[in-house]
Amino acid sequence: MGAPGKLSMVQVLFFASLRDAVGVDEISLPIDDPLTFDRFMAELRTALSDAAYAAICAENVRVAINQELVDGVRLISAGDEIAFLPPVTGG
Amino acid sequence: MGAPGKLSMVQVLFFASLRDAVGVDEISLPIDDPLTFDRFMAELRTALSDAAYAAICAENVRVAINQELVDGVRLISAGDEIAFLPPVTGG
Amino acid sequence: MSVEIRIQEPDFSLDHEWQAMRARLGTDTGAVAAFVGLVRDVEPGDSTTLELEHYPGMTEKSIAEIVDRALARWQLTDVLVVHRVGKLAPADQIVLVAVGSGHRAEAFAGCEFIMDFLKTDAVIWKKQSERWIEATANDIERASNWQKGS
Amino acid sequence: MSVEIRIQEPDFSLDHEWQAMRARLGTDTGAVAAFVGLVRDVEPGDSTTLELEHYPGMTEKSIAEIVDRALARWQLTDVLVVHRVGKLAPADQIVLVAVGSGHRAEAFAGCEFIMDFLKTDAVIWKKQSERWIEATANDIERASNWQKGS
Repeated sequence: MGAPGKLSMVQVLFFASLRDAVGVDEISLPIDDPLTFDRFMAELRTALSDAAYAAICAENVRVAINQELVDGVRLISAGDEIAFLPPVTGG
Repeated sequence: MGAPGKLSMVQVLFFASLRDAVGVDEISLPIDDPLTFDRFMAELRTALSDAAYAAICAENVRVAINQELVDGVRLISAGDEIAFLPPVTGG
Repeated sequence: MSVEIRIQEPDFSLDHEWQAMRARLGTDTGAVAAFVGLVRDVEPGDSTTLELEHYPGMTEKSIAEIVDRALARWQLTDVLVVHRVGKLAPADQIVLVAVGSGHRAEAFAGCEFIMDFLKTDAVIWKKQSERWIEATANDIERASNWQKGS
Repeated sequence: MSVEIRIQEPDFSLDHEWQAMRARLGTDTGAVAAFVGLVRDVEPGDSTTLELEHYPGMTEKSIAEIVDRALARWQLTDVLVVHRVGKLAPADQIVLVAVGSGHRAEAFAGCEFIMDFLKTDAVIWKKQSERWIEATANDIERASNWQKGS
Protein backbone atom coordinates (compact mmCIF):
# COMPACT_ATOMS: atom_id res chain seq x y z
CA MET A 1 0.00 0.00 0.00
CA GLY A 2 1.10 3.64 -0.37
CA ALA A 3 3.11 5.07 -3.25
CA PRO A 4 6.93 4.72 -3.15
CA GLY A 5 8.90 7.59 -1.65
CA LYS A 6 9.10 9.08 1.78
CA LEU A 7 5.82 10.99 1.71
CA SER A 8 2.71 8.84 1.65
CA MET A 9 -0.93 9.10 2.58
CA VAL A 10 -3.28 7.71 5.17
CA GLN A 11 -7.07 7.86 5.03
CA VAL A 12 -8.79 9.21 8.12
CA LEU A 13 -12.51 8.47 8.56
CA PHE A 14 -15.01 10.22 10.82
CA PHE A 15 -18.38 8.66 11.53
CA ALA A 16 -21.74 9.91 12.76
CA SER A 17 -21.39 12.75 15.32
CA LEU A 18 -17.67 13.03 14.57
CA ARG A 19 -18.38 13.55 10.87
CA ASP A 20 -20.78 16.30 11.91
CA ALA A 21 -18.06 17.83 14.15
CA VAL A 22 -15.28 17.58 11.54
CA GLY A 23 -17.54 18.57 8.63
CA VAL A 24 -16.33 15.82 6.27
CA ASP A 25 -16.42 12.03 6.49
CA GLU A 26 -12.89 11.45 5.24
CA ILE A 27 -9.58 13.24 4.84
CA SER A 28 -6.30 12.13 3.30
CA LEU A 29 -3.28 13.05 5.38
CA PRO A 30 0.33 12.97 4.12
CA ILE A 31 2.61 11.24 6.64
CA ASP A 32 6.26 10.44 7.06
CA ASP A 33 6.18 6.69 7.20
CA PRO A 34 6.04 5.14 9.84
CA LEU A 35 4.61 7.33 12.57
CA THR A 36 3.74 6.84 16.22
CA PHE A 37 0.07 7.31 17.01
CA ASP A 38 0.88 10.42 19.05
CA ARG A 39 2.76 12.00 16.13
CA PHE A 40 -0.10 11.06 13.80
CA MET A 41 -2.54 12.82 16.15
CA ALA A 42 -0.31 15.90 16.18
CA GLU A 43 -0.35 15.97 12.37
CA LEU A 44 -4.10 15.48 12.36
CA ARG A 45 -4.54 18.35 14.82
CA THR A 46 -3.08 20.80 12.28
CA ALA A 47 -5.68 19.65 9.73
CA LEU A 48 -8.70 20.10 12.02
CA SER A 49 -10.39 22.94 13.88
CA ASP A 50 -9.87 23.00 17.65
CA ALA A 51 -13.50 21.97 18.18
CA ALA A 52 -13.21 19.06 15.72
CA TYR A 53 -9.97 17.89 17.30
CA ALA A 54 -11.52 18.05 20.78
CA ALA A 55 -14.46 15.97 19.50
CA ILE A 56 -12.28 13.13 18.19
CA CYS A 57 -10.22 13.15 21.41
CA ALA A 58 -13.29 12.61 23.63
CA GLU A 59 -12.93 9.72 26.06
CA ASN A 60 -15.77 7.70 24.51
CA VAL A 61 -14.26 7.79 20.99
CA ARG A 62 -12.63 4.58 19.82
CA VAL A 63 -10.01 4.31 17.11
CA ALA A 64 -9.79 1.59 14.50
CA ILE A 65 -6.75 1.07 12.29
CA ASN A 66 -7.59 -0.94 9.18
CA GLN A 67 -10.89 -1.91 10.83
CA GLU A 68 -9.24 -3.26 13.99
CA LEU A 69 -9.96 -1.46 17.25
CA VAL A 70 -6.64 -0.26 18.74
CA ASP A 71 -5.65 1.45 21.96
CA GLY A 72 -3.33 3.98 20.34
CA VAL A 73 0.04 2.29 20.78
CA ARG A 74 0.28 1.02 17.21
CA LEU A 75 2.41 2.66 14.52
CA ILE A 76 0.66 4.29 11.59
CA SER A 77 1.97 3.30 8.16
CA ALA A 78 1.29 4.65 4.70
CA GLY A 79 -1.93 3.26 3.28
CA ASP A 80 -3.51 2.77 6.69
CA GLU A 81 -7.15 3.59 7.24
CA ILE A 82 -7.67 5.27 10.60
CA ALA A 83 -11.27 5.58 11.74
CA PHE A 84 -12.67 7.57 14.66
CA LEU A 85 -15.77 5.89 16.07
CA PRO A 86 -18.16 7.62 18.45
CA PRO A 87 -20.33 5.43 20.72
CA VAL A 88 -22.20 2.83 18.69
CA THR A 89 -25.67 1.35 19.02
CA GLY A 90 -27.40 -1.04 16.66
CA GLY A 91 -30.42 -3.29 16.92
CA MET B 1 -79.99 -29.28 29.29
CA GLY B 2 -81.03 -32.93 29.60
CA ALA B 3 -84.40 -34.40 28.68
CA PRO B 4 -87.23 -34.13 31.23
CA GLY B 5 -87.72 -37.04 33.61
CA LYS B 6 -85.57 -38.59 36.25
CA LEU B 7 -83.11 -40.39 33.98
CA SER B 8 -80.79 -38.16 31.95
CA MET B 9 -77.42 -38.42 30.26
CA VAL B 10 -73.94 -37.03 30.70
CA GLN B 11 -71.17 -37.17 28.14
CA VAL B 12 -67.84 -38.56 29.34
CA LEU B 13 -64.72 -37.79 27.28
CA PHE B 14 -61.37 -39.58 27.31
CA PHE B 15 -58.32 -38.00 25.70
CA ALA B 16 -54.99 -39.27 24.42
CA SER B 17 -53.60 -42.16 26.53
CA LEU B 18 -56.94 -42.44 28.38
CA ARG B 19 -58.80 -42.90 25.10
CA ASP B 20 -56.31 -45.66 24.28
CA ALA B 21 -56.95 -47.23 27.71
CA VAL B 22 -60.75 -46.96 27.53
CA GLY B 23 -60.94 -47.86 23.84
CA VAL B 24 -63.37 -45.08 22.90
CA ASP B 25 -63.12 -41.29 23.08
CA GLU B 26 -66.61 -40.70 24.45
CA ILE B 27 -69.39 -42.50 26.26
CA SER B 28 -72.90 -41.42 27.25
CA LEU B 29 -73.87 -42.37 30.77
CA PRO B 30 -77.40 -42.31 32.17
CA ILE B 31 -77.48 -40.67 35.60
CA ASP B 32 -79.96 -39.89 38.33
CA ASP B 33 -79.81 -36.13 38.47
CA PRO B 34 -78.00 -34.64 40.40
CA LEU B 35 -75.13 -36.86 41.48
CA THR B 36 -72.08 -36.43 43.69
CA PHE B 37 -68.77 -36.88 41.89
CA ASP B 38 -68.10 -40.04 43.93
CA ARG B 39 -71.43 -41.55 42.87
CA PHE B 40 -70.76 -40.56 39.27
CA MET B 41 -67.42 -42.35 39.44
CA ALA B 42 -69.11 -45.45 40.85
CA GLU B 43 -71.55 -45.46 37.93
CA LEU B 44 -68.69 -44.93 35.48
CA ARG B 45 -66.79 -47.87 37.01
CA THR B 46 -69.57 -50.26 35.99
CA ALA B 47 -69.25 -49.05 32.39
CA LEU B 48 -65.47 -49.51 32.16
CA SER B 49 -63.00 -52.38 32.42
CA ASP B 50 -60.94 -52.50 35.60
CA ALA B 51 -57.82 -51.45 33.67
CA ALA B 52 -59.62 -48.52 32.04
CA TYR B 53 -61.06 -47.40 35.38
CA ALA B 54 -57.62 -47.60 37.00
CA ALA B 55 -56.19 -45.47 34.15
CA ILE B 56 -58.68 -42.63 34.62
CA CYS B 57 -58.16 -42.72 38.41
CA ALA B 58 -54.38 -42.20 38.12
CA GLU B 59 -53.05 -39.37 40.26
CA ASN B 60 -51.88 -37.31 37.28
CA VAL B 61 -55.29 -37.35 35.57
CA ARG B 62 -57.29 -34.13 35.82
CA VAL B 63 -61.05 -33.83 35.46
CA ALA B 64 -62.89 -31.06 33.68
CA ILE B 65 -66.63 -30.52 33.98
CA ASN B 66 -68.01 -28.45 31.12
CA GLN B 67 -64.42 -27.48 30.24
CA GLU B 68 -63.61 -26.20 33.73
CA LEU B 69 -60.96 -28.06 35.72
CA VAL B 70 -62.51 -29.30 38.97
CA ASP B 71 -61.20 -31.10 42.05
CA GLY B 72 -64.02 -33.61 42.30
CA VAL B 73 -66.29 -31.94 44.86
CA ARG B 74 -68.79 -30.61 42.33
CA LEU B 75 -72.14 -32.21 41.61
CA ILE B 76 -72.73 -33.77 38.22
CA SER B 77 -75.97 -32.74 36.48
CA ALA B 78 -77.71 -34.02 33.40
CA GLY B 79 -76.19 -32.60 30.23
CA ASP B 80 -72.75 -32.13 31.80
CA GLU B 81 -69.63 -32.94 29.82
CA ILE B 82 -67.06 -34.66 32.02
CA ALA B 83 -63.57 -34.97 30.53
CA PHE B 84 -60.64 -37.01 31.80
CA LEU B 85 -57.35 -35.33 30.90
CA PRO B 86 -54.00 -37.12 31.11
CA PRO B 87 -50.84 -34.94 31.49
CA VAL B 88 -50.73 -32.28 28.78
CA THR B 89 -47.87 -30.78 26.81
CA GLY B 90 -48.05 -28.32 23.94
CA GLY B 91 -45.53 -26.06 22.23
CA MET C 1 -53.95 -4.50 22.03
CA SER C 2 -54.79 -7.59 20.04
CA VAL C 3 -54.76 -11.22 21.17
CA GLU C 4 -55.30 -14.01 18.66
CA ILE C 5 -55.25 -17.70 19.55
CA ARG C 6 -55.87 -20.34 16.91
CA ILE C 7 -55.76 -24.14 16.94
CA GLN C 8 -55.71 -25.57 13.45
CA GLU C 9 -54.80 -28.64 11.43
CA PRO C 10 -53.52 -26.81 8.31
CA ASP C 11 -50.02 -25.40 8.20
CA PHE C 12 -49.62 -21.68 8.93
CA SER C 13 -47.81 -19.17 6.78
CA LEU C 14 -45.36 -17.00 8.70
CA ASP C 15 -45.60 -14.47 5.89
CA HIS C 16 -49.36 -14.24 6.16
CA GLU C 17 -49.29 -14.02 9.98
CA TRP C 18 -46.54 -11.39 9.96
CA GLN C 19 -48.31 -9.21 7.41
CA ALA C 20 -51.55 -9.39 9.42
CA MET C 21 -49.69 -8.55 12.63
CA ARG C 22 -47.85 -5.60 11.06
CA ALA C 23 -51.17 -4.24 9.82
CA ARG C 24 -52.46 -4.37 13.42
CA LEU C 25 -49.41 -2.83 15.08
CA GLY C 26 -49.21 0.85 15.93
CA THR C 27 -45.96 2.80 15.90
CA ASP C 28 -45.63 2.23 19.65
CA THR C 29 -44.38 -1.30 18.90
CA GLY C 30 -40.62 -1.33 18.51
CA ALA C 31 -40.04 -5.03 19.11
CA VAL C 32 -41.56 -8.31 18.03
CA ALA C 33 -40.20 -11.56 19.43
CA ALA C 34 -41.38 -14.70 17.70
CA PHE C 35 -40.91 -18.41 18.12
CA VAL C 36 -41.55 -21.19 15.65
CA GLY C 37 -41.49 -24.79 16.82
CA LEU C 38 -40.61 -27.46 14.27
CA VAL C 39 -40.93 -31.24 14.45
CA ARG C 40 -37.53 -32.73 15.26
CA ASP C 41 -36.50 -36.12 14.04
CA VAL C 42 -36.14 -38.10 17.26
CA GLU C 43 -34.23 -40.84 15.54
CA PRO C 44 -32.65 -39.14 12.51
CA GLY C 45 -33.77 -40.75 9.27
CA ASP C 46 -36.63 -42.44 11.07
CA SER C 47 -39.21 -39.91 9.80
CA THR C 48 -41.04 -40.14 13.09
CA THR C 49 -44.49 -38.65 12.92
CA LEU C 50 -45.87 -36.52 15.68
CA GLU C 51 -49.57 -36.62 16.44
CA LEU C 52 -51.17 -33.75 18.32
CA GLU C 53 -54.59 -33.91 19.89
CA HIS C 54 -56.68 -31.18 21.50
CA TYR C 55 -59.97 -30.61 23.33
CA PRO C 56 -61.80 -28.03 21.21
CA GLY C 57 -62.76 -25.04 23.32
CA MET C 58 -60.83 -26.04 26.41
CA THR C 59 -57.49 -25.96 24.59
CA GLU C 60 -58.09 -22.40 23.41
CA LYS C 61 -59.17 -21.44 26.94
CA SER C 62 -56.04 -22.93 28.49
CA ILE C 63 -53.87 -20.92 26.11
CA ALA C 64 -55.89 -17.74 26.69
CA GLU C 65 -55.19 -18.11 30.42
CA ILE C 66 -51.44 -18.34 29.73
CA VAL C 67 -51.62 -15.24 27.52
CA ASP C 68 -53.61 -13.36 30.19
CA ARG C 69 -50.87 -14.03 32.72
CA ALA C 70 -48.27 -12.70 30.27
CA LEU C 71 -50.38 -9.59 29.64
CA ALA C 72 -50.67 -8.97 33.39
CA ARG C 73 -46.91 -9.16 33.74
CA TRP C 74 -45.55 -7.22 30.76
CA GLN C 75 -46.71 -4.35 28.61
CA LEU C 76 -47.43 -6.15 25.35
CA THR C 77 -49.09 -4.67 22.28
CA ASP C 78 -49.93 -7.84 20.34
CA VAL C 79 -49.97 -11.57 21.03
CA LEU C 80 -50.48 -14.26 18.42
CA VAL C 81 -50.50 -17.99 19.16
CA VAL C 82 -51.11 -20.49 16.35
CA HIS C 83 -50.87 -24.13 17.39
CA ARG C 84 -51.29 -26.99 14.97
CA VAL C 85 -52.91 -30.34 15.76
CA GLY C 86 -53.14 -33.54 13.76
CA LYS C 87 -50.36 -35.59 12.19
CA LEU C 88 -47.06 -33.81 11.53
CA ALA C 89 -43.85 -34.97 9.89
CA PRO C 90 -40.25 -33.98 10.73
CA ALA C 91 -39.46 -30.31 9.87
CA ASP C 92 -43.17 -29.41 9.90
CA GLN C 93 -44.17 -26.23 11.73
CA ILE C 94 -45.96 -26.98 15.03
CA VAL C 95 -46.42 -23.67 16.78
CA LEU C 96 -45.98 -19.95 16.26
CA VAL C 97 -45.91 -17.47 19.11
CA ALA C 98 -45.36 -13.80 18.22
CA VAL C 99 -45.35 -11.04 20.81
CA GLY C 100 -45.14 -7.30 20.17
CA SER C 101 -44.06 -4.70 22.69
CA GLY C 102 -42.52 -1.26 22.91
CA HIS C 103 -39.17 -2.73 23.90
CA ARG C 104 -37.29 -5.93 23.24
CA ALA C 105 -36.92 -7.15 26.81
CA GLU C 106 -40.68 -7.37 27.30
CA ALA C 107 -41.28 -8.90 23.87
CA PHE C 108 -38.69 -11.63 24.56
CA ALA C 109 -39.94 -12.29 28.10
CA GLY C 110 -43.58 -12.46 26.99
CA CYS C 111 -42.80 -14.81 24.11
CA GLU C 112 -40.62 -17.15 26.18
CA PHE C 113 -43.11 -17.16 29.07
CA ILE C 114 -45.94 -18.19 26.74
CA MET C 115 -43.80 -20.91 25.13
CA ASP C 116 -42.75 -22.27 28.53
CA PHE C 117 -46.34 -22.52 29.75
CA LEU C 118 -47.57 -24.01 26.47
CA LYS C 119 -45.28 -26.92 27.38
CA THR C 120 -46.83 -27.43 30.82
CA ASP C 121 -50.35 -25.93 30.79
CA ALA C 122 -51.79 -25.94 27.26
CA VAL C 123 -54.44 -28.66 26.94
CA ILE C 124 -52.70 -30.50 24.10
CA TRP C 125 -51.43 -34.05 23.89
CA LYS C 126 -48.59 -35.37 21.76
CA LYS C 127 -47.90 -38.87 20.57
CA GLN C 128 -44.48 -39.58 19.11
CA SER C 129 -43.27 -43.01 17.97
CA GLU C 130 -46.47 -44.54 19.38
CA ARG C 131 -45.80 -43.09 22.85
CA TRP C 132 -47.73 -40.30 24.54
CA ILE C 133 -45.20 -37.76 25.73
CA GLU C 134 -45.40 -35.45 28.73
CA ALA C 135 -43.83 -32.19 29.76
CA THR C 136 -40.25 -32.95 30.84
CA ALA C 137 -38.79 -32.21 34.26
CA ASN C 138 -36.89 -29.38 32.55
CA ASP C 139 -40.16 -27.98 31.12
CA ILE C 140 -41.72 -28.02 34.58
CA GLU C 141 -38.67 -26.36 36.13
CA ARG C 142 -38.62 -23.62 33.48
CA ALA C 143 -42.30 -22.86 34.06
CA SER C 144 -41.84 -22.77 37.83
CA ASN C 145 -38.88 -20.41 37.46
CA TRP C 146 -41.26 -17.74 36.15
CA GLN C 147 -43.18 -17.95 39.42
CA LYS C 148 -39.97 -17.14 41.26
CA GLY C 149 -39.95 -13.96 39.19
CA SER C 150 -36.74 -14.71 37.30
CA MET D 1 -24.32 -24.79 10.89
CA SER D 2 -24.97 -21.65 8.90
CA VAL D 3 -24.24 -18.04 9.85
CA GLU D 4 -25.42 -15.21 7.66
CA ILE D 5 -24.87 -11.53 8.43
CA ARG D 6 -26.08 -8.82 6.08
CA ILE D 7 -26.11 -5.04 6.26
CA GLN D 8 -28.41 -3.53 3.66
CA GLU D 9 -30.40 -0.43 2.76
CA PRO D 10 -33.39 -2.20 1.18
CA ASP D 11 -36.13 -3.64 3.33
CA PHE D 12 -36.00 -7.36 4.07
CA SER D 13 -38.80 -9.85 3.56
CA LEU D 14 -39.43 -12.08 6.57
CA ASP D 15 -41.09 -14.55 4.21
CA HIS D 16 -38.02 -14.76 1.98
CA GLU D 17 -35.62 -15.05 4.94
CA TRP D 18 -37.75 -17.70 6.66
CA GLN D 19 -38.07 -19.81 3.51
CA ALA D 20 -34.31 -19.65 2.96
CA MET D 21 -33.65 -20.57 6.60
CA ARG D 22 -36.08 -23.50 6.52
CA ALA D 23 -34.37 -24.81 3.39
CA ARG D 24 -31.06 -24.76 5.30
CA LEU D 25 -32.31 -26.36 8.52
CA GLY D 26 -31.94 -30.05 9.22
CA THR D 27 -34.46 -32.02 11.26
CA ASP D 28 -32.26 -31.53 14.35
CA THR D 29 -33.69 -27.99 14.65
CA GLY D 30 -36.80 -27.97 16.79
CA ALA D 31 -36.83 -24.30 17.71
CA VAL D 32 -36.34 -20.98 15.97
CA ALA D 33 -36.45 -17.76 17.99
CA ALA D 34 -36.64 -14.59 15.97
CA PHE D 35 -36.71 -10.88 16.67
CA VAL D 36 -37.80 -8.05 14.41
CA GLY D 37 -37.04 -4.47 15.42
CA LEU D 38 -39.37 -1.77 14.11
CA VAL D 39 -38.95 2.01 14.11
CA ARG D 40 -41.00 3.44 16.98
CA ASP D 41 -42.56 6.86 16.76
CA VAL D 42 -40.74 8.75 19.50
CA GLU D 43 -43.33 11.52 19.52
CA PRO D 44 -46.49 9.90 18.18
CA GLY D 45 -47.72 11.56 15.00
CA ASP D 46 -44.35 13.24 14.57
CA SER D 47 -43.22 10.77 11.90
CA THR D 48 -39.68 10.93 13.21
CA THR D 49 -37.19 9.46 10.80
CA LEU D 50 -34.35 7.28 11.96
CA GLU D 51 -31.04 7.39 10.14
CA LEU D 52 -28.65 4.50 10.49
CA GLU D 53 -25.01 4.64 9.48
CA HIS D 54 -22.42 1.91 9.27
CA TYR D 55 -18.73 1.33 8.52
CA PRO D 56 -18.72 -1.20 5.66
CA GLY D 57 -16.64 -4.21 6.59
CA MET D 58 -16.10 -3.29 10.21
CA THR D 59 -19.83 -3.36 11.00
CA GLU D 60 -20.17 -6.91 9.64
CA LYS D 61 -17.07 -7.91 11.60
CA SER D 62 -18.43 -6.47 14.84
CA ILE D 63 -21.65 -8.46 14.40
CA ALA D 64 -19.75 -11.64 13.45
CA GLU D 65 -17.87 -11.36 16.75
CA ILE D 66 -21.15 -11.13 18.67
CA VAL D 67 -22.48 -14.18 16.82
CA ASP D 68 -19.25 -16.11 17.51
CA ARG D 69 -19.69 -15.50 21.23
CA ALA D 70 -23.26 -16.80 21.02
CA LEU D 71 -22.09 -19.90 19.11
CA ALA D 72 -19.45 -20.59 21.76
CA ARG D 73 -22.09 -20.44 24.47
CA TRP D 74 -25.06 -22.33 23.04
CA GLN D 75 -25.60 -25.15 20.58
CA LEU D 76 -27.15 -23.26 17.69
CA THR D 77 -27.89 -24.65 14.24
CA ASP D 78 -28.48 -21.45 12.28
CA VAL D 79 -27.98 -17.73 12.87
CA LEU D 80 -29.25 -14.97 10.60
CA VAL D 81 -28.74 -11.26 11.23
CA VAL D 82 -30.08 -8.71 8.74
CA HIS D 83 -29.55 -5.08 9.76
CA ARG D 84 -30.78 -2.18 7.72
CA VAL D 85 -29.00 1.17 7.33
CA GLY D 86 -30.09 4.43 5.72
CA LYS D 87 -33.21 6.47 6.40
CA LEU D 88 -36.16 4.68 7.97
CA ALA D 89 -39.68 5.85 8.83
CA PRO D 90 -41.89 4.82 11.77
CA ALA D 91 -43.06 1.17 11.55
CA ASP D 92 -40.23 0.30 9.15
CA GLN D 93 -38.32 -2.91 9.84
CA ILE D 94 -34.81 -2.23 11.22
CA VAL D 95 -33.33 -5.55 12.17
CA LEU D 96 -34.04 -9.27 11.99
CA VAL D 97 -32.26 -11.81 14.16
CA ALA D 98 -33.29 -15.46 13.76
CA VAL D 99 -31.64 -18.29 15.68
CA GLY D 100 -32.23 -22.01 15.25
CA SER D 101 -31.44 -24.66 17.82
CA GLY D 102 -32.50 -28.12 18.91
CA HIS D 103 -34.39 -26.71 21.86
CA ARG D 104 -36.25 -23.52 22.65
CA ALA D 105 -34.18 -22.37 25.64
CA GLU D 106 -31.02 -22.14 23.56
CA ALA D 107 -32.76 -20.52 20.60
CA PHE D 108 -34.26 -17.83 22.86
CA ALA D 109 -31.02 -17.23 24.75
CA GLY D 110 -28.95 -17.00 21.55
CA CYS D 111 -31.41 -14.60 19.92
CA GLU D 112 -31.71 -12.34 22.95
CA PHE D 113 -27.94 -12.37 23.53
CA ILE D 114 -27.28 -11.25 19.95
CA MET D 115 -29.94 -8.51 20.17
CA ASP D 116 -28.52 -7.24 23.47
CA PHE D 117 -25.00 -6.99 22.08
CA LEU D 118 -26.18 -5.43 18.81
CA LYS D 119 -27.30 -2.55 21.05
CA THR D 120 -23.89 -2.11 22.67
CA ASP D 121 -21.25 -3.58 20.34
CA ALA D 122 -22.44 -3.48 16.72
CA VAL D 123 -20.62 -0.73 14.82
CA ILE D 124 -23.76 1.14 13.83
CA TRP D 125 -24.82 4.69 14.54
CA LYS D 126 -28.36 6.03 14.80
CA LYS D 127 -29.63 9.56 14.43
CA GLN D 128 -33.18 10.29 15.54
CA SER D 129 -34.81 13.72 15.55
CA GLU D 130 -31.44 15.22 14.58
CA ARG D 131 -29.69 13.71 17.62
CA TRP D 132 -27.17 10.90 17.59
CA ILE D 133 -28.35 8.32 20.08
CA GLU D 134 -26.27 5.95 22.19
CA ALA D 135 -26.83 2.65 23.92
CA THR D 136 -28.86 3.36 27.08
CA ALA D 137 -27.77 2.55 30.63
CA ASN D 138 -30.33 -0.26 30.49
CA ASP D 139 -28.79 -1.62 27.26
CA ILE D 140 -25.35 -1.63 28.89
CA GLU D 141 -26.68 -3.34 32.01
CA ARG D 142 -28.45 -6.03 29.96
CA ALA D 143 -25.29 -6.77 28.01
CA SER D 144 -23.20 -6.96 31.17
CA ASN D 145 -25.73 -9.33 32.76
CA TRP D 146 -24.77 -11.96 30.17
CA GLN D 147 -21.20 -11.81 31.44
CA LYS D 148 -22.48 -12.68 34.89
CA GLY D 149 -23.87 -15.81 33.25
CA SER D 150 -27.52 -15.03 33.93
